[in-house]
Amino acid sequence: MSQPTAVLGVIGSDCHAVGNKIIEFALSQAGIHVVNLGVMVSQDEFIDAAIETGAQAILVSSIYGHGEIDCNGLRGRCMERGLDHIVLYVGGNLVIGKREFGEVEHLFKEMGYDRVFPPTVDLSNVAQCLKQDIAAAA
Amino acid sequence: MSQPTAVLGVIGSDCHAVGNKIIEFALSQAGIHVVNLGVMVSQDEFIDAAIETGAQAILVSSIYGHGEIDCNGLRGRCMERGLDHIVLYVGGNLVIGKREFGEVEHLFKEMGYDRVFPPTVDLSNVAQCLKQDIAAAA
Amino acid sequence: MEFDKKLENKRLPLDAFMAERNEVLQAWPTGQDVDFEEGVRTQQALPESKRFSAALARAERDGKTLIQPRAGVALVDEHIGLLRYLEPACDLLPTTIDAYTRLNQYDKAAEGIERSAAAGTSLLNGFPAVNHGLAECRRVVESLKKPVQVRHGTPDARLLAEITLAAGFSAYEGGGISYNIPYAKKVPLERSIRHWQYCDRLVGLYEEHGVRINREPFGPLSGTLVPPFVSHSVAILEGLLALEQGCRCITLGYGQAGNMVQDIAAIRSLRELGDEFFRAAGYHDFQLTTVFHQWMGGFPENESMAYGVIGWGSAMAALAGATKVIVKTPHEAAGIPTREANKQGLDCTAQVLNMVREQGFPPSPVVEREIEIIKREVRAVLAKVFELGQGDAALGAVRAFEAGVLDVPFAPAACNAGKLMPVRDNEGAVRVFEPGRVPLPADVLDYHRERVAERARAEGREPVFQMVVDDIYAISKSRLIGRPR
Amino acid sequence: MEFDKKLENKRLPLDAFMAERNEVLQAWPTGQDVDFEEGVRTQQALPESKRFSAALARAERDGKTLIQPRAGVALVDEHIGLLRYLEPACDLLPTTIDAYTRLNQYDKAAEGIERSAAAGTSLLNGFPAVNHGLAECRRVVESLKKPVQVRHGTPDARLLAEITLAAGFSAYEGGGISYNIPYAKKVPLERSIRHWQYCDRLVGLYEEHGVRINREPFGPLSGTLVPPFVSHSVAILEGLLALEQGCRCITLGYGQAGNMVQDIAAIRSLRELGDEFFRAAGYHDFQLTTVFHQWMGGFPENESMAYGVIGWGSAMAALAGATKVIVKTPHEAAGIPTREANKQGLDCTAQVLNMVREQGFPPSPVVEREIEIIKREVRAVLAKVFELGQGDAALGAVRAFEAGVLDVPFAPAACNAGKLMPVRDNEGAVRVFEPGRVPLPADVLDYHRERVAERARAEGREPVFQMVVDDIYAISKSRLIGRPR
Ligand code: B12
Ligand code: B12
Repeated sequence: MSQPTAVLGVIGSDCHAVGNKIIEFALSQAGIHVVNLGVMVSQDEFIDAAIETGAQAILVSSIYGHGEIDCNGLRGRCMERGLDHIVLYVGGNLVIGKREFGEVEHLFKEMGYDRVFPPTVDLSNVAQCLKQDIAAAA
Repeated sequence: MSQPTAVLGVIGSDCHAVGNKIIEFALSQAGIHVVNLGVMVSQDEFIDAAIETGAQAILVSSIYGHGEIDCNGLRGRCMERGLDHIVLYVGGNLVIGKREFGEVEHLFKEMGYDRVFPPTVDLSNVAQCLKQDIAAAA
Repeated sequence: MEFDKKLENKRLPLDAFMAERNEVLQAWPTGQDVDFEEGVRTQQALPESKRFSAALARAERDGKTLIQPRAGVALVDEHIGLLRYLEPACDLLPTTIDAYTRLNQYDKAAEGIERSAAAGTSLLNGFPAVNHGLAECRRVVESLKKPVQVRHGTPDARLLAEITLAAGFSAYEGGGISYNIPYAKKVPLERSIRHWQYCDRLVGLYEEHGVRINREPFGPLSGTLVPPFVSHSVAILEGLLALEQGCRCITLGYGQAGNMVQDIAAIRSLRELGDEFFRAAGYHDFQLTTVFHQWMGGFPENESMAYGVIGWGSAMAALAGATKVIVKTPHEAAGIPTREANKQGLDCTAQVLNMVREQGFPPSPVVEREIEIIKREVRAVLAKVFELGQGDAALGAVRAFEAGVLDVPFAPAACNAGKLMPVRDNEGAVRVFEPGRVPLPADVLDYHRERVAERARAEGREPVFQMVVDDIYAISKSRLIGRPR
Repeated sequence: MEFDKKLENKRLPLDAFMAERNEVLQAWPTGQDVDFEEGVRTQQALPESKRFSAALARAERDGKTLIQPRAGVALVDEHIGLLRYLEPACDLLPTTIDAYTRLNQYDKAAEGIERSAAAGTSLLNGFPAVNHGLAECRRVVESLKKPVQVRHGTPDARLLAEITLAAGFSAYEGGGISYNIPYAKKVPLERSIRHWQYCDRLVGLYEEHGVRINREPFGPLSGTLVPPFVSHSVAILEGLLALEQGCRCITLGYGQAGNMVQDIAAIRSLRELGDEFFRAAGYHDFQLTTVFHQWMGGFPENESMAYGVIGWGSAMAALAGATKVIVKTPHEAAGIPTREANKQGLDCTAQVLNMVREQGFPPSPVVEREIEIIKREVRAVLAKVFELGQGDAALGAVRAFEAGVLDVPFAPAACNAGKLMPVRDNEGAVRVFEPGRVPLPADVLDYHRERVAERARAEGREPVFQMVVDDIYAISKSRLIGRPR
């Protein structure tokens, strides 16, 4: 199989740049081709980049707390734009305040994300999952 | 009314001496005659001293956590020895562990203590109460 | 609107300011309610106890470090409730603005307000002051007994300033550099500096009407391994820009690095450098104070460990002699704190400050050396900035970022070079491992390299990016230095 | 039993020790199970990872400060559960003994065990090791992976030592002075010293059989405004007494005062003085380490504030370079901590240690001066002790307490003069305000008085007992120094 490609970015009006740079570094090291859009990325920018680069996955970060608002609807727009099987991950400090991760995971899975990650996730595990999920979706 | 007299001490096998010295200082300053037995005082020593000095009150400290065991039965013994109207106060870290003060207060009132104090009590208030309670009991 | 004239560090002429002001106040309907004269009266009616500048002056005089939280929620009554809850546990109050408002997305903020009202809990990460408008903002100030500051991260904060200052907020955080580089992606630096000249000019106008508003450049920048000289250079430039517009009460800020000697040297050098540069530029009549931010990078998730970070930061704020300290909470790693968690951070901080406050940090040649190094770094960088700007601080700042002379690590802004790479040395001080195009004196750079090499030797590995990554995670993983395991 | 011979600091002869031992083991039925040879085998079978002395040696080598909690409950399985819960969060484990056992009231301890079993929760303030006996104590050690120490406060700790050391505990806290003066009321000092010579001789016997048991005099004494020289003098005397009986692994302790300079100087001087006095007495083959106790006086009730106290203490332990730190918990002011609260104290401490550990405290003349003062104080006091004892440390200690030459503030023991009155100076260091009959050098005493007078001037009041009372409450009321309000 050729090198998997993933689009990466921090959604909405979120300026948190540090985690983004580290995710790019870690996934690249794990052999994933990362198209990094950086911070403050709109839903359409994610989709445009995925179409343009033929990415098999979109990795959304939301750190600043507006995740509930910003992340909603991305799965639907992906479908509309023909990205029927694209793998969607989301991670970060997804909601306002300290909440049970189980609840948060449920909320974002309902929105159509395949996997939901807390800030403390180990990125080498993420790379593993991503390769498997991409292979499974293909 | 003549100067009220109170017997003071730390009950049981308890060695905590600092609070005891401060209570003596504070109550004396407030005009109470304090007979201080210091630390490691048995129930009988409290009663003996009260009888000997004609004290109107016994102030029991328990700091080290064995208060539930050590303080039990003092009211009964006072009655047996003829101290029918003596004012009984107890204060300190009365039980093992951090517990709702309301609960602790109830427990020690059930044992026959007239007033129950947490470690954070303001000693000038205690002096006030003590004078009133002694006057009321007379 | 774009500007006719080239950017320069010169006081905005009143007529141009007034013309611009009309536009600013039309950007969102709530702008219409703002009346400057009324704002001055509101400010003048504030009791001394609610004036930020007065509280800072008192603290300086008494050698006290004041405590300030961050706090802001979507709805006004909830926001007032939150601040009232925190008020007894702190000296200075904040109003932290939400991220939509920071980017002038008032329509999205409106949506956030609605959804928050419906959900019965704040779905915004701050208080959308512009949407709530003048009267509601005034209600916030009126409901409180202590001075309140606007804390945000807004490249174009003109309307926000108009509304909140007219409402009686007596301190305003930010600056054209510090609220762009870490907070924005595509805002040109000329533009944010120019917009902040407006804010500073507004504060200057209040000053001219007898109302002192405190101005605080945002010290910590990206909050992540920022070497002191980088943030000091930015802070001093923003101080100069503010002074030129007539601001007189300046608080320079710094985010804790974690190494004691470096942090103490940083606050001391910041104060002395501020004084030095402001006077050299011809300003003499100013009130200068400092603020120490408890660790601004990633926190440990374990709340007891977070308390450890907060405690250590509090001790440094007191030992360094900062005028105020901005406090983190045990919820930091997780999300916006509950009011209870917020108060917990304040209580922990107060205890440490109260235990440390009266203790002087004993004189030490090691601290003196660190102060000297920071001063030489800042002087070298700022000399180049002025050279590039042909003597002009505003122009110099823009050109220095273009040239990579000013360079903030891990910042999202496109106008930031991102070539400078910091890393901790063997004692945890933040050093420069790759200077990019930042013009540090050769011997100072050698010193940095030697300190980093010492650590590299101790760890038996090269100072590559993995070491930086390890340092970024370190504190959240209960370490100061990201050693290999 | 009383002793035929006059007390002296001489190794107990084996036959006398053995005769006494028969009596000791009969004091409570569980004593019968103890067999020394089997104890040696149990100890020898311990893996390196469970040996206290080995952990201390490693820490010294690596410049690390180890973390140890206090913990003990009434029932064995609950106690094991508690220690297992804490084990991952600390380096060294304790078994804190209940107060009845400490006073050899094994019948009361038995009642406490019964009532605890009935109540389903511990009604004792520690683990009654003697009542549980050898096999159960061994089960405790066997259930754990890290070294375990007995921590108590027992004037006559002979039977406790026999049982716990035979069970595999590899460290034993206490001493004839430090476990009498703060912990007892009417126990003559001769007697407790003599009983501790027994404990030390037992440890010495293990040492002679190739088993190193760590011995730790209890540093903090009454935990309340104890000037460093007072606790240092006691610690060094107990070190000398232990060495004479054949102990070789000594940890000298100190309880945090709260002033940074004084605390750092205290740990440094303690180590150096220990070395100085032990060598001067002719001992050369010993392993010396230090322990720093986080604030041992009254804590704030507010848990966040307690975290502040814990954090500041942790920082001092690391900066002072103590070999280990004994940790408090956010429940300190209230009562015996839950296991969760106990772990919270450890986590907070670990975070601070890990952030501070690699930082050296910068050299400073002020710290050096404080070290010199403490050294001169201790030398003056111990010179007088030896003079009174005609060269004998044991006899000297007894006579020095009689004479008020050794004097511990706020101690309950009748044999303690209680004339020395400490108070904080204007920076929070603990100074002597009324020396009683403690023979400090005149210029040192002047120094103390001048520092106290400086504070008195700052507060506009005389240094009377109210000032001391204010200092006792200060930390629990969120201050280091008890200023008038
Ligand atoms: C540094 C920082 C800042 C810096 C950011 C500088 C910059 N441009 O990068 C500054 C000071 C500018 C800042 C600003 C703000 N911040 Co901030 N900030 C932090 C802080 C302290 C550390 C973030 C960080 O860099 N961590 C280190 C990196 C390595 O970790 P990370 O960001 O979590 O990313 C990792 C994981 O989340 C995960 N991950 C992330 N995304 C994804 C996606 C996938 C698919 C996967 C698998 C994994 C994954 O992997 C990443 C790498 O390990 C956090 C709190 C914390 N974590 O301790 C708050 C925090 C994120 N900030 C917060 C907020 C609210 C703000 C502000 C809105 C101000 C405010 N109201 O307080 C503004 C943002 C304005 C805006 N427009 O975005 C909140 C978010 C609250 C919430 N979610 O409830 C936090 C949690 C603090 C708090 N407790 O209140 N912040
Ligand atoms: C200093 C101290 C010690 C010193 C005591 C030195 C001495 N001889 O005095 C040392 C280190 C020796 C010590 C030993 C022990 N201690 Co201790 N100690 C403390 C500590 C830190 C401070 C106590 C103090 O001096 N406070 C200052 C004074 C001014 O306050 P106070 O004692 O509370 O007294 C005031 C009030 O309680 C009140 N008050 C008290 N009695 C009364 C009575 C009346 C009528 C009224 C109105 C008011 C009143 O007024 C006093 C003056 O303001 C406390 C925890 C804390 N408070 O932070 C633990 C603490 C009291 N100790 C505790 C324990 C368990 C012990 C030990 C058993 C060891 C162990 N297992 O940990 C041994 C005791 C052995 C024995 N035989 O008694 C526990 C008690 C636990 C519980 N109740 O659940 C505490 C709470 C710590 C804890 N959280 O575990 N201790």
